[in-house]
Amino acid sequence: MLGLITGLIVFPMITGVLCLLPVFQDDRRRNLFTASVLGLNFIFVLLCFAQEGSFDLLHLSDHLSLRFMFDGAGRFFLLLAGLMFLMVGIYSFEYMTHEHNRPRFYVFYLLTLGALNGVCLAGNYMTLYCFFELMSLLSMPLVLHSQTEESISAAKKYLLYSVFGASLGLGGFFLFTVYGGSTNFVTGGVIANELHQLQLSSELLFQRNMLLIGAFLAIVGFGAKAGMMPLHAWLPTAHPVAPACASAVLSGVITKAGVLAIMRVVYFLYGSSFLCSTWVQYAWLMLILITVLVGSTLAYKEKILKKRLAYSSVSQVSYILFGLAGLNTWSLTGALLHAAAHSMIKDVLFMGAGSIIMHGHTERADKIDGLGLKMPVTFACITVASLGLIGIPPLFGYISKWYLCTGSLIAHHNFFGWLGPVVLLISALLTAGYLFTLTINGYLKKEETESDAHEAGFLMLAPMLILCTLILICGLFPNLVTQLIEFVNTLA
Amino acid sequence: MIQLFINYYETVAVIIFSIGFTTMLLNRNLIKKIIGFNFMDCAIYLFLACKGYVEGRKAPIIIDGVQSMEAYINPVPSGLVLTGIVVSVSVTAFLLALTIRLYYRYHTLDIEEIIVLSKKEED
Amino acid sequence: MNLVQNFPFLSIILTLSGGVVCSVLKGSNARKYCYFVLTSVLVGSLLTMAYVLSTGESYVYMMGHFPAPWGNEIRVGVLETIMASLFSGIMLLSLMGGMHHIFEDTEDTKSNLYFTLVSLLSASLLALVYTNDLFTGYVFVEINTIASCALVMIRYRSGKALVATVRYLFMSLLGSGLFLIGITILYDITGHLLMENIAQSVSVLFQTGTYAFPLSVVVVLFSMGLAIKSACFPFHTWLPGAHGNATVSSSSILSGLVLKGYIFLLIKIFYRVIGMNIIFHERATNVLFIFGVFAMIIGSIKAIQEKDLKRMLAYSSVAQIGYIFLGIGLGTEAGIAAACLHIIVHAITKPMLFTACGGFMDVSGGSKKFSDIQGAGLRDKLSGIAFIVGAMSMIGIPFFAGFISKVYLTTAAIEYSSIKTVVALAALAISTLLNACYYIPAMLVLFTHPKTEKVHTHPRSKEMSLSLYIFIGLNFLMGCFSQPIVNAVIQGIAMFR
Amino acid sequence: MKIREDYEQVGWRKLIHWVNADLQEDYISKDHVIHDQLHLKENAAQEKNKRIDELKSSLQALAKTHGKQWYEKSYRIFSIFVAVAMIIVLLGVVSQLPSFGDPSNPANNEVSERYIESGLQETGAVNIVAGMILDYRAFDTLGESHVLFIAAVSVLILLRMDYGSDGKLRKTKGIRDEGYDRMYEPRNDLILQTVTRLLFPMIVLFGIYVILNGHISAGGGFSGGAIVGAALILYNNAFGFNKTKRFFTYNTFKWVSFASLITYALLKTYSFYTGANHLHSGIPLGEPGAILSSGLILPLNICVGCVVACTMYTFFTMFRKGGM
Amino acid sequence: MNYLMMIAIAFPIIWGACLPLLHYKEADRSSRNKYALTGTLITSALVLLNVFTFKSNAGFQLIQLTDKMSIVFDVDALSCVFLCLIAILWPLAVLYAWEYMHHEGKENKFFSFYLMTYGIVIGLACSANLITFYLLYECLTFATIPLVMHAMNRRAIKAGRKYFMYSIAGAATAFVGIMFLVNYGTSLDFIYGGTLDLVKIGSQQNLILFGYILTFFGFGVKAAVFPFHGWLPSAGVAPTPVTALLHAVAVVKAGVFAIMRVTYYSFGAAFLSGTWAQSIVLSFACFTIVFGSVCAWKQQHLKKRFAYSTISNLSYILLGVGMMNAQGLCAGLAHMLIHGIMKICLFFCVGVVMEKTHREYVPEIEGMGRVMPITFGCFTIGSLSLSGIPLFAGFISKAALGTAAVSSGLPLGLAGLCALLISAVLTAAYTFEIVIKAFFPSKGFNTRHLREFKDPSWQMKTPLIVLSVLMILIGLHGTELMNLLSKIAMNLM
Repeated sequence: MLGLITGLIVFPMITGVLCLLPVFQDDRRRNLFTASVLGLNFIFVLLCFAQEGSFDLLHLSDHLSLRFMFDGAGRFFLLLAGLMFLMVGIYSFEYMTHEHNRPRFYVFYLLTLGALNGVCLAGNYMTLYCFFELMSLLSMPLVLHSQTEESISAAKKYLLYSVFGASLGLGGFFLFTVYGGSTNFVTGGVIANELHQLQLSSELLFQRNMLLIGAFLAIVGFGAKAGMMPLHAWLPTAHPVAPACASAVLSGVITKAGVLAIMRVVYFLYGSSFLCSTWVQYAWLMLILITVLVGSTLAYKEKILKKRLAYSSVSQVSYILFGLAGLNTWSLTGALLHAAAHSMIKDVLFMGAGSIIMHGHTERADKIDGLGLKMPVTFACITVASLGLIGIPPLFGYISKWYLCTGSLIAHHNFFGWLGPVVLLISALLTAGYLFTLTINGYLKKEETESDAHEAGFLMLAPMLILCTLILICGLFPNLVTQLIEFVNTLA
Repeated sequence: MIQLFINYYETVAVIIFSIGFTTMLLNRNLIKKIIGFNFMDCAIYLFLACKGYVEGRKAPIIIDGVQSMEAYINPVPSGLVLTGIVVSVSVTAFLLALTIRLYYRYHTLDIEEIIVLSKKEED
Repeated sequence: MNLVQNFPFLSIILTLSGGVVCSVLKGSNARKYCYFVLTSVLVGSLLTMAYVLSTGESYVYMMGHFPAPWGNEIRVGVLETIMASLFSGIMLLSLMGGMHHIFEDTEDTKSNLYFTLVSLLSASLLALVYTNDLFTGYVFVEINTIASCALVMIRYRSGKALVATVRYLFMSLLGSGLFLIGITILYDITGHLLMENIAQSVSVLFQTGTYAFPLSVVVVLFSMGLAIKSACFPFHTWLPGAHGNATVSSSSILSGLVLKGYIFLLIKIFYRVIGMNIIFHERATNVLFIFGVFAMIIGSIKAIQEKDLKRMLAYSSVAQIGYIFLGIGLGTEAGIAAACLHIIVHAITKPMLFTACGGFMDVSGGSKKFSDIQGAGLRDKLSGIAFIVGAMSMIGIPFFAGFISKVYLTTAAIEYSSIKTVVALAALAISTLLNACYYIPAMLVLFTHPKTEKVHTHPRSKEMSLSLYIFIGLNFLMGCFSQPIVNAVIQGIAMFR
Repeated sequence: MKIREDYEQVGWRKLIHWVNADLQEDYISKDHVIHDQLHLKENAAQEKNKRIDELKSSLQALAKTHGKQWYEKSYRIFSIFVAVAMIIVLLGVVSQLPSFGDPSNPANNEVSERYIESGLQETGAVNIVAGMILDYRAFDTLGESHVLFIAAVSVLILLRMDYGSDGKLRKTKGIRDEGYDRMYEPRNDLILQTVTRLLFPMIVLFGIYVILNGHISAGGGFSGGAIVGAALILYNNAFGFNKTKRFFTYNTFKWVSFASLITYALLKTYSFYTGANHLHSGIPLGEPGAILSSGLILPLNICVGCVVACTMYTFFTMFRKGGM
Repeated sequence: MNYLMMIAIAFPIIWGACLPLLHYKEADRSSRNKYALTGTLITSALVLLNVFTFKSNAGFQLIQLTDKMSIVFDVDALSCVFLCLIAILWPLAVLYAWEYMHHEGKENKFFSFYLMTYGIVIGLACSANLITFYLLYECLTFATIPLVMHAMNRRAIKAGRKYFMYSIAGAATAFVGIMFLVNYGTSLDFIYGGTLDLVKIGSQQNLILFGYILTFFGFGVKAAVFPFHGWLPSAGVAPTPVTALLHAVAVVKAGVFAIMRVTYYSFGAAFLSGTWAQSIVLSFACFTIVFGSVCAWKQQHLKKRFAYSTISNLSYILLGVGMMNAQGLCAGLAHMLIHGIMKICLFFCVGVVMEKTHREYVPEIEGMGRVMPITFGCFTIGSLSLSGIPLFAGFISKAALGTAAVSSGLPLGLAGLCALLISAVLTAAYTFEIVIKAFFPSKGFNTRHLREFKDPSWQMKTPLIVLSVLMILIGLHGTELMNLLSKIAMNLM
């Protein structure tokens, strides 16, 4: 058990630091080294599928300790993260050629991977909070990599938003330790198992209210990372300035860490039965629906390509949260499916955007007319990904949306039951609006100015193609993924 | 009110006392202040002297062996007045000496002016 | 009658005749004789104090063959002997402290007259402390007034001293005028001049309610008269000029002792003649309390604005008198004990500050301005240390004398527990801060190196160093081992009735 | 380029930018430009303070002169108010005091009764007041004569012309030289001199008579001394300082007052000491009415007489010339 | 044992006093530095010996002032915590001061007062009753004045005077508060649970609470509570060892220690909990926390920024103390210790920057991270710990404070929690702003004029490294520390 933990968390961190050594100044040798590390990490992820159980690594103080746990949710997100980091890693070898001080990028790239693995494996609230903070700290240099004025201030803003979110989470942690008891994650929720009589008795009303406030704080806090409404403002500023591979990882995987954190808190601490049909759930649902709408409308209006994708990931991640907020098995499976789908699709889209910027020499969405002819493969992948995202049946996106809608209709929390699917459909239309324009402009429009745009290199195209095929496969045979997440019915 | 007319000595003494007190306070001229002081003291001694007087009795010098209480007035106030007068004399002498000294130096008797001159003189 | 019991009377006669003897002696012989007189009075009072403490109750000394209401009488208790020994001791030390200044300021032919004034002044102070008869009190108040005005006037070469003397004399005469008319009215309604008899008849009058209005007017006259003489707040305008421009030893004696003599007489009249319950009924203590609070605040504020070290110390005396009147204003026994304690503490500290100021004037060309005495503390180390000790004790830092009296004042205020407590506590806190506001900058000026190097005009005389050492010793003694003195004062107050 | 103060303002605007989610630019700084900007700002602030101080001092000067007139008027009104208030209060007191001349006043109690009834026996003095001030309440009178003495001393300090230790006259500002006193009056005025030659012995004799008979009839040391003093002053006026210097100089004053006061004190100490310690003081009272009667009162009267006479004369000479 | 304690107090004062007498000249600076360091090390050894062999109520009476008041010294559990803090940090500060004071001048005066302050602070920690405490509290002000006014230029004297006026005003108000205890308390000694005799108080409960509030704001001046915090930023003008040690550790912690003593050992937490006095204390603490952080974020001068951060962190401790229960006290003690270490490390880094590059303003330290890696490395660790990131010391005390605040159940407790969180974010803001600016200079930034700056000599580096390691160690192994402190807070030691 300890070996796997070191392998997953400590190994990427150490190798990350090693990248600074002079021996890795040469690009080729360093790319090989990072590729091997990412591969190893993916193998470790596969290994830990055989593991089960949890243990305490270190006792910080009487009720604070570093605890790690291997369970279904953790494994699922580990796999997701490992896969995405590998793909984007390969993509970045070629993309980073036109960026400066590359070793520093890869140092923080691997460190972030280590922290992310830590978040997935966290066994209690404190460890989750610790790695959550480390991840936001280590991913901040990725954002300010280009070191322009905007990137530095965007990085500062990103850092402060996530630290504020984390501190709200810490507030939730304090409330929980005082009123809830031990913060170790237990499937089905600590409160739900031990203190079920809480919902009934009146004189414990004060304690119940405190716990509800704690839950809401944690949700809004960790929601910051997932781009939920009140603290979403950092995403549209941070992603455009970061290099494409960084923003791919950021919106594709690190937002999913936020989702995981909320899932841990809601399902493994409080328990869905405790939070079901309380004001916390309704407020949460309201926030999600607003984010979905706002995200897609802003994305529709946005001209800069990367900013548009950033807004779209704001709204798509709220889809996943909508599933979490449903508090029943159906919507939970929908959420996890959509998490997988969205990370794959968003990575493809960002990689496509990266290659357009690098080889198409344009950042704006309205200036890519006719590029499709020059860069056919990139635009093909983009079209496949956008179709998946909108939810066209054969692709992966459709199944998750279907689960989400059915889950919310079944649970029908008063008027949210029907309002949720309506909002999802409207935003799906908007998504179509802002994604199809890319493919249409790319392919059908003629290019006014003669530009020396050319197709991206093999290293950039390979990961996009692999991911597109994955989207297709999962779309066709969804039960591959649902087997991975059958731990869900133990939770809700 | 009638009592005021019965003790008319004390009334007069008190009025002179207040006038003396205020001239001493009010006036800017040193000599007038000293006069005010003497007013005040004489008024007090008048007040004190008439305290001892008893109707129809004579001064307390024993004449032909008569030593009964009813024959003579109360000797204590007159003793005190005697002491008081000497005090006023000596204080007035001291005040006048000071006034002469100040006049030689500042050639004015107005205390406010003297103060201003002494402040200017020093810096 | 034990021999020791005669010492108080003998000390008064000795000092009186000492004055007369000094007038005929030469300057330096007069100095020696005056030292002899003061030391013998000090030793006498200490012995009497020991005797009275041993017997534990005060005794009455009949002057002449006839008992009290007819002849004169002095009453000797623990508190009186403490005050007597304090006054004579501090007088001796102040004289030693400012000796070479006296000979510089006065003419050669007239320096012996200075010692006449000093011994007569000490005689009047002793008489004020011991007397048990109001009119004797008035006579010695008059001696005190003339002697203290003469002490200020001794530097008649400087115009400012003359002006200050005139203003001081006129204000004092106003005070004694009111005091005398108070005695007369009191004599008229009670028929007695002796304190015990007056007390009995006043209590009878108070019960029956006859002469109620004259009685309250008498109380007002006494308190206003003695307040004017002891420079209480509204009537303090003469004090800075007088104490600021007198010679060093005169200002020490004036601010250390003369003001306290009158306050002690006021305490005696309030406590013994009229009785605290009547005073309480007459609200006189509230008036004094308010005057005290104002004195503390405004005295310190004026001291902050002063540019001249001596005038600053004079204004600080106004503030300290405010502390004492605050103690009396509380009206309780603890309040009066705290007031007496503060009398002792201020008598120890202020003369030391004035002597130190004299030392600074020596080393900075005789000027008192802050601009001239910069760095004087470094040039004359002992005066510097004395000034620091004095300042610390005035601010009320533990280990120094000031702290003890502040402690007892505050506890007295807290025990009183009415609106007065809050006002008293606020006043104490604010005035401590204000004290710091003018003592600390003064110390900063004294201890920063001056721009131009000052000529060292006068090697410090041995007498002055001795007096400064004794003063500092006294301050620490009072600061650290004050318990016996405090017990004696409380016992004295209890016996004072 | 933004200097530090702008940067601070930007800091707050950052808060607002976060709401609408876009932040154009941040602080741009090149190496040392900020450093001197900050110090520039500091000394600008110093100049401003200096100007404020000048303004304030001129304002105070203006207020002072204006304040003077206002102070004058208010002082006058205030003192009239004090006078009226005092009169009203004291009249109120007088109206409640025991009535004048009424035998049953509290003052006529056992104290004055003993003075009158047994005064003759105890002090031997026919004049009870003299007996009271020189025997019963002798301590007051002791203090009394010292008040006179201290007044004389202070007048001496103030007005006496200062002779340096080498005997030469030290010129002090304002005190005129010896001859000035005769500027306006004729010297050796014949009428005055002849009248003085006749009257001087009479007055001195009368003065001595009053002093000696102090305990028998009205009078006593103080009044007798005043008369002798007046005689001396008359003599000086008539014959000038050179003549009076023959028998009365500063030394005589010094030693006469010293001798009389010391004897006074010694006599009284003896009588107080014996009284306090209940010893029998063997001073004969003599039979009342005779000159040598009533124990110590006679010698005390003589001493007081001498002191008063010398002091009166000294006052006159000091005011007249500042020297004997 | 009690003689040992007396030696520990007297030794540094004598050692410091006779330093100027040895007339070290400019040339043999190293021998004077060694002299000072040996003195400090011996004292620290004595203090630690004292702490580990202490058995309480073996008091040592120096002088009997009056019947109720006497100067008594006695080491008890609470003073051990404070003693350990100063015993560890003082030698580091002296070592740091070796090189720093080289360009400040007047080192004799500096080191002598530095050592004397050490003795006085030890005395303060071990004083057994309120009067000794008040006396040493005043001496502390006097001993620190020359240190604050070290540079003797106009600004230093102004700052010194301001500091002095604030302290004297605070001491005066505290004195008045103490007098309530003299009158209404059974004795002035520090006994856990307070020494008020409730019989005598009877109805005047509000008067006593008024007294407590006076004492709180009196000692609060030194603990930089909101209305009286003015002196701390302006005292930044003093040399860094002074600001680091005194205004981050000794003087301000003395203020907080005083409030702990008064609240738990004189007035008694039981008497105060639930009263309006407690709500005043808590509301002021919460406001100062937020106020301090906001001012720090807005402030551009490096030292002033961390001075404001000290103001807000001190109110963290006051928040813990204000809970009036053992858990609150334990959290307060933890934060006192940990904040002392964090803040002194940050001040040292700022000191190195100011001494080496003579730059004082935040915008001017662009790109220095690469040139001075060790300094800014320790600075990053310090800032991480200050903003309460887990695995660093700051998180432990923040967690303890948070749980204490919430578990007290008071509405103000929750307000305290919000203040804690907001100030954590603001701390992150103003510390990481410096870290980002140092390590990631903006694109067009030329680093030619930074070439001549480099890391300081070993004397300055060792304290930094030692402190950073200490922070990480406590961060990882906080359990024993927290158990020890909670036992002390429950008065079981």
